[in-house]
Amino acid sequence: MKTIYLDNNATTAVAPEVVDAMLPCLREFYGNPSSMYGPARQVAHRLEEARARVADLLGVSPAEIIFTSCGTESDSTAIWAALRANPDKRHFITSRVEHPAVKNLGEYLSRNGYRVTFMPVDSRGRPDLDFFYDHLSDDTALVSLMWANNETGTLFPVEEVARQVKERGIVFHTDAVQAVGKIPIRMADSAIDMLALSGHKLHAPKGVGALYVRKGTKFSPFMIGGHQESGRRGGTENVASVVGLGRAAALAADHMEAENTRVRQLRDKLETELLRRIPNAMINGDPEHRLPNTTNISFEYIEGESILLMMDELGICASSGSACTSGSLEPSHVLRAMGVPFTAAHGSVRFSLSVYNTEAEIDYVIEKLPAVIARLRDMSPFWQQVQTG
Amino acid sequence: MKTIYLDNNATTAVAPEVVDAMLPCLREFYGNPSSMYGPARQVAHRLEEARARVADLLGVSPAEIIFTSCGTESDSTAIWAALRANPDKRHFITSRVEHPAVKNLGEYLSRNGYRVTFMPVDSRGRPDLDFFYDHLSDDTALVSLMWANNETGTLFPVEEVARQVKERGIVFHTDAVQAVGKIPIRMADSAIDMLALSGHKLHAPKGVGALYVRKGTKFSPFMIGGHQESGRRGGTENVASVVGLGRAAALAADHMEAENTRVRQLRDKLETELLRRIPNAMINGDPEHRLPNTTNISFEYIEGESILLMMDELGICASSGSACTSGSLEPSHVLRAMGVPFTAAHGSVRFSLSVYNTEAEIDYVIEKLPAVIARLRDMSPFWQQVQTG
Amino acid sequence: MWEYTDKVKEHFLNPRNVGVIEDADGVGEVGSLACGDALKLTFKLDENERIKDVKFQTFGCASAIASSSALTELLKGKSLAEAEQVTNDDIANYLGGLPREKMHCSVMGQEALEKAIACYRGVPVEEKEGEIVCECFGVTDVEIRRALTDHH
Ligand SMILES: Cc1ncc(COP(=O)(O)O)c(C=O)c1O
Ligand SMILES: Cc1ncc(COP(=O)(O)O)c(C=O)c1O
Ligand code: FES
Ligand code: FES
Repeated sequence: MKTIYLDNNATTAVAPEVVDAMLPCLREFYGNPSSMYGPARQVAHRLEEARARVADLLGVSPAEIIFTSCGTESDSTAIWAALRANPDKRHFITSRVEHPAVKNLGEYLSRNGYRVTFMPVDSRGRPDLDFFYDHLSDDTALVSLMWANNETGTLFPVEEVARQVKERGIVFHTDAVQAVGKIPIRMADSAIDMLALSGHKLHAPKGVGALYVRKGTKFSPFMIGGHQESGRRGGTENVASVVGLGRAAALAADHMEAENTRVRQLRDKLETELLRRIPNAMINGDPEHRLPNTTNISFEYIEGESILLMMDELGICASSGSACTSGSLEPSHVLRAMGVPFTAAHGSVRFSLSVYNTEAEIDYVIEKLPAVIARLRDMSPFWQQVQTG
Repeated sequence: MKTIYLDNNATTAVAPEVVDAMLPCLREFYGNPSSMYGPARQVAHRLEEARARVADLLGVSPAEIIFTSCGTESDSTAIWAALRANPDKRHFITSRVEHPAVKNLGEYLSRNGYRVTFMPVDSRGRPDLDFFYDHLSDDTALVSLMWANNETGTLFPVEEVARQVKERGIVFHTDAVQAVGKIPIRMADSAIDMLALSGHKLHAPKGVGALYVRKGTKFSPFMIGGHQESGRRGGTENVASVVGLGRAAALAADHMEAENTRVRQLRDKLETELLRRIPNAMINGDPEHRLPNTTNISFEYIEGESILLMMDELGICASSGSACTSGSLEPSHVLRAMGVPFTAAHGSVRFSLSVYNTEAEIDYVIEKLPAVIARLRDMSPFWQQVQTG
Repeated sequence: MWEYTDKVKEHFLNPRNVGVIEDADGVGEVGSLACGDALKLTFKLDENERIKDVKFQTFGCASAIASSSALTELLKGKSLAEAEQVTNDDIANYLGGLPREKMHCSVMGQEALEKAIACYRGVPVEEKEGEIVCECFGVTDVEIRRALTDHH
C-alpha cells in the first residue's frame, strides 16, 4: 500500500537532493570545522556555504544566522537571549496558541520570576491585538509571536506587530518554524529582531534548526560552551545536517511558487470536497490568512485518534488535536484557546500538504474519507442522538 | 596524499556501519516518532532500539538515557537540572581543566548568583582532592568533574569521588564525552548521578549526544518544549543521528578491547619514539591514568600552529593547545592550570588515535616529525639561545 | 506514542456487537462528549438471567472502541453474577494488553457494565445535575445534553 503523507506540519520527507548533499559530510568530510588542517577547512567551507543559503532564503546576511539543533532550541535561544540581555525588564508577552517550545517556556518563566502575558485569540485563531498593545509596558523585555500556527495554519500579522513593538524599544521574536519555506519571507526591511526555523519542516532532516538574529541585537548564548557560531552557540556543529539545511533552503526558494499555487489548489480542493461530502464538518482557523498547505477540519461527534487509525489502514497520514492522541491526554490548547466547542475539538484532523503530494492522492482521500467518518459515527452514541434528537 | 588522522579527540570519522544505519532514516523512515500512524511507529521503534544500545554501552536501563544535540547540551542539561532541582543551594564545584561546555557555564553561573569553585590540578593534571573535599558544603548543589580530559587524556577518579559526594547528598555529574567508547564504563553500581556523552567522539555523526540520568535523580528540563524524551527534552528527535549513535555504541562495545590493546600500543609507540628522537620534548598529563588513545607532547621553543601546518603538508592531522590555533588567542587553559611552563605550552601537540589507525601510519609520523620540529627550531630565536646556552 | 496489539487493532477495525438493543434489560452510560470518550452499553437477558445479547456504542479512541467490543464478547452467555466479576484488567488481557496511557479506556467498559447491571436491578445511580464533568472545557453534564439536543 502506498503511503499518502499529509502530515507535513509534523515533519517532512528529507528531499533526495538534501540527502545527496549530506552524504559527503557523513563520509569523507568528517573533520571538525574548528580544526587547522586542510581536510577540516573544507568542512568549514561547506558549513559557511550552507549559512549563505539559509540567509538567502530569508533575505538576510549570513552573519545573522546561528545554527541550532531544532526549532525548540532556536526559540529557547531567542527568548533567553532577550531576557538575559535586558535583565531589568521582567515582562514577556506571547500568545495562547504558541507551540509548546514557546508556551511551555513561557509557563516556566511565569513560575520563575517573570510576568508573562498570553494574548488570547478569537474563534478563528486571529490575534486580539487591542489586548496585546494594551499589555505592552516599559517593563516588557520581549514579545514572541508565532508567524504561522502549526495546527490551523493561521497567520499572525507579525511584520505589522513587530513595527509597533520596535517603536517602543521592545525585542520582537517570531517562531516562524511553520512559515519558512511555505510563504515568502523578506527580513531585510522588516522590524523583526529574531526568527526561529527548523530544518525538518522544510525537507531537511530532523535535529537541525536556525535562528536569525538581526545585526545589532543584544545577545547572550543559551547553549554555553565553545566558541562555535561566533561564540553564540557552543557545541561542535552538526555539519551534515547543516549542509542538508542549506540545500533545503535553496530548494524551498525554488518551490515557493508551486507551494503557493499548486499546493494551495490541492489543499482547497481537499477542503471543499470534504466539507461538501461530509455533514457536520467545519474548518478550524482563519480561512483568509492561512498557510497554503494546511487545513484543519473538525468532524463532529467522533474522536480524532479513531479517525487517524482508520485512515492509517488506508495509507493516509494526518494528525489530530484530540486528547486521545496526545501524550498528555488533553485536547489541543490551540483549539481550546479558540473556543472550538468540545463537540468539534475532539474530532479535529489536520491535513498538511507538501510539493510532493499529487492530485491523485488528494482524490483518493476525498473518495475514502466520507465512509470512515460515517462508520465511526455509526458507532457513536452521540451521533444517533443528534440524528434522532 | 593519504590523510593520517590523529585528531580523534576533536572529532572522529563516522563509521561506515553507522552511515548505513542512518540512511534509511534519511530516506523512507522520515515520519515523526510522535505520530500515530504505521510508518511513524517504525521510526519510534528504531529510536528506542538506539536508546537500548546506548544504555547497554553504559550498563544502564534505556529509560535513563536522554538524547540531546551534543556533548555541550548534555553538560548544560545536567548542570541546570541539578541547580533547578535544588533551588535552595547556590554552590557548584567543578575543576579548572574542564571543557568549555562546563568551564564557561561555570563562569556564567559565577556571574549570575552562584558560588562556583574550580578545583586546581597538579603539574600532571591530577586533581587536588583535598582541596575538593574541603570545599564541599551544605550549600553545594552539584559537583561536575570530567572523566577524561580532552587535551591530555588524564583520567579523574570520578567513581571514587562520586561515592564520597553522594554520601553528602550532593548530585554528581561527569562529562564523560572523551571517556565513553575509549574505556569500559559500568554505571550500574556506580554513584554517578549523571553522565554526558557526545556521538561524534565515538564514530557517530556530529550533532547528537546523550545524557544518562540515574533513575530517581530530580530533574528539570533544559530544552523546554514538547513532551519528547518523556518530557525531559523538547524538540523533534534527531532520528537519523540517534540511530547512528545507537549503532556507534554497539561498535564501541565491540572495539573496546582493541582500543585498550592495539590502539594503546600504537599510542605508546608513537610517544616513546618521538620522545627518543626529539630532544626537549615532554609529555603533558598523567602517563599513569590516561586514555589509551591520547598523547599530548610539548616540543619546547616552537609554536603549535606552525607544527600543525607543517604536519598538514605531510597529511598528518593533529591539534595543539597553542594560543595561535584557538579562536581566543590564549593558550590552553588546561595546560595553564597544570602550570606547564610557557616554553612548553605553546609547542604542545595532541595526537589522538582511533581503531582506524594503522601501524604504518604511526611509523610514518615517527619518521617525519623529527625533521619538522628541527626545521622550526632552526627558525626559532629561543632554540638557538638554549643550544648555545 | 503507544503501540497497539494486533488484537486491539482487529477489534477496532471490526468491532463486534455495535449498536443499541431497543428493549434492553440493562442500560449503562458513562463518559461524556465533552471529554472525548463515552460508552453506552445495553444488554438483554435470557430466561436464566444470562446475558443473551449485548451491544455498545462508543465515542473515543481505538482502545475505547476495542475495549467495548472486547467487553461485549466477554459478557455473552455470562450470568449476571459472573458478569459482575469482569474487570478492566480482564478486558485489557483479552486484548493482549493496552498501553499504560490507555488503561482508562478499558475502565470505562467496567463502569458502563456496573451501571447497566444496577439499572437492571433498579438500583438508582446518582446523577447530580450541573456537575462539572470536563476540566479542559469547563463543561457540565447539563450543557452536554443541551449541546446534543439543540444542535439541529
Ligand atoms: C570533554 C568534552 N566535553 C564536552 C565536549 C563538547 O562536545 P560537543 O562538541 O559534542 O558539544 C567535548 C568535545 O568537544 C569534550 O571533549
Ligand atoms: C510552530 C512550531 N514551533 C516550534 C516547533 C519545534 O520544532 P522542533 O521540533 O524542530 O524543535 C514546531 C514543530 O514541532 C512548530 O510547529
Ligand atoms: S477534555 Fe474533558 S477533562 Fe479534558
Ligand atoms: S478514549 Fe480517549 S484515550 Fe481512549
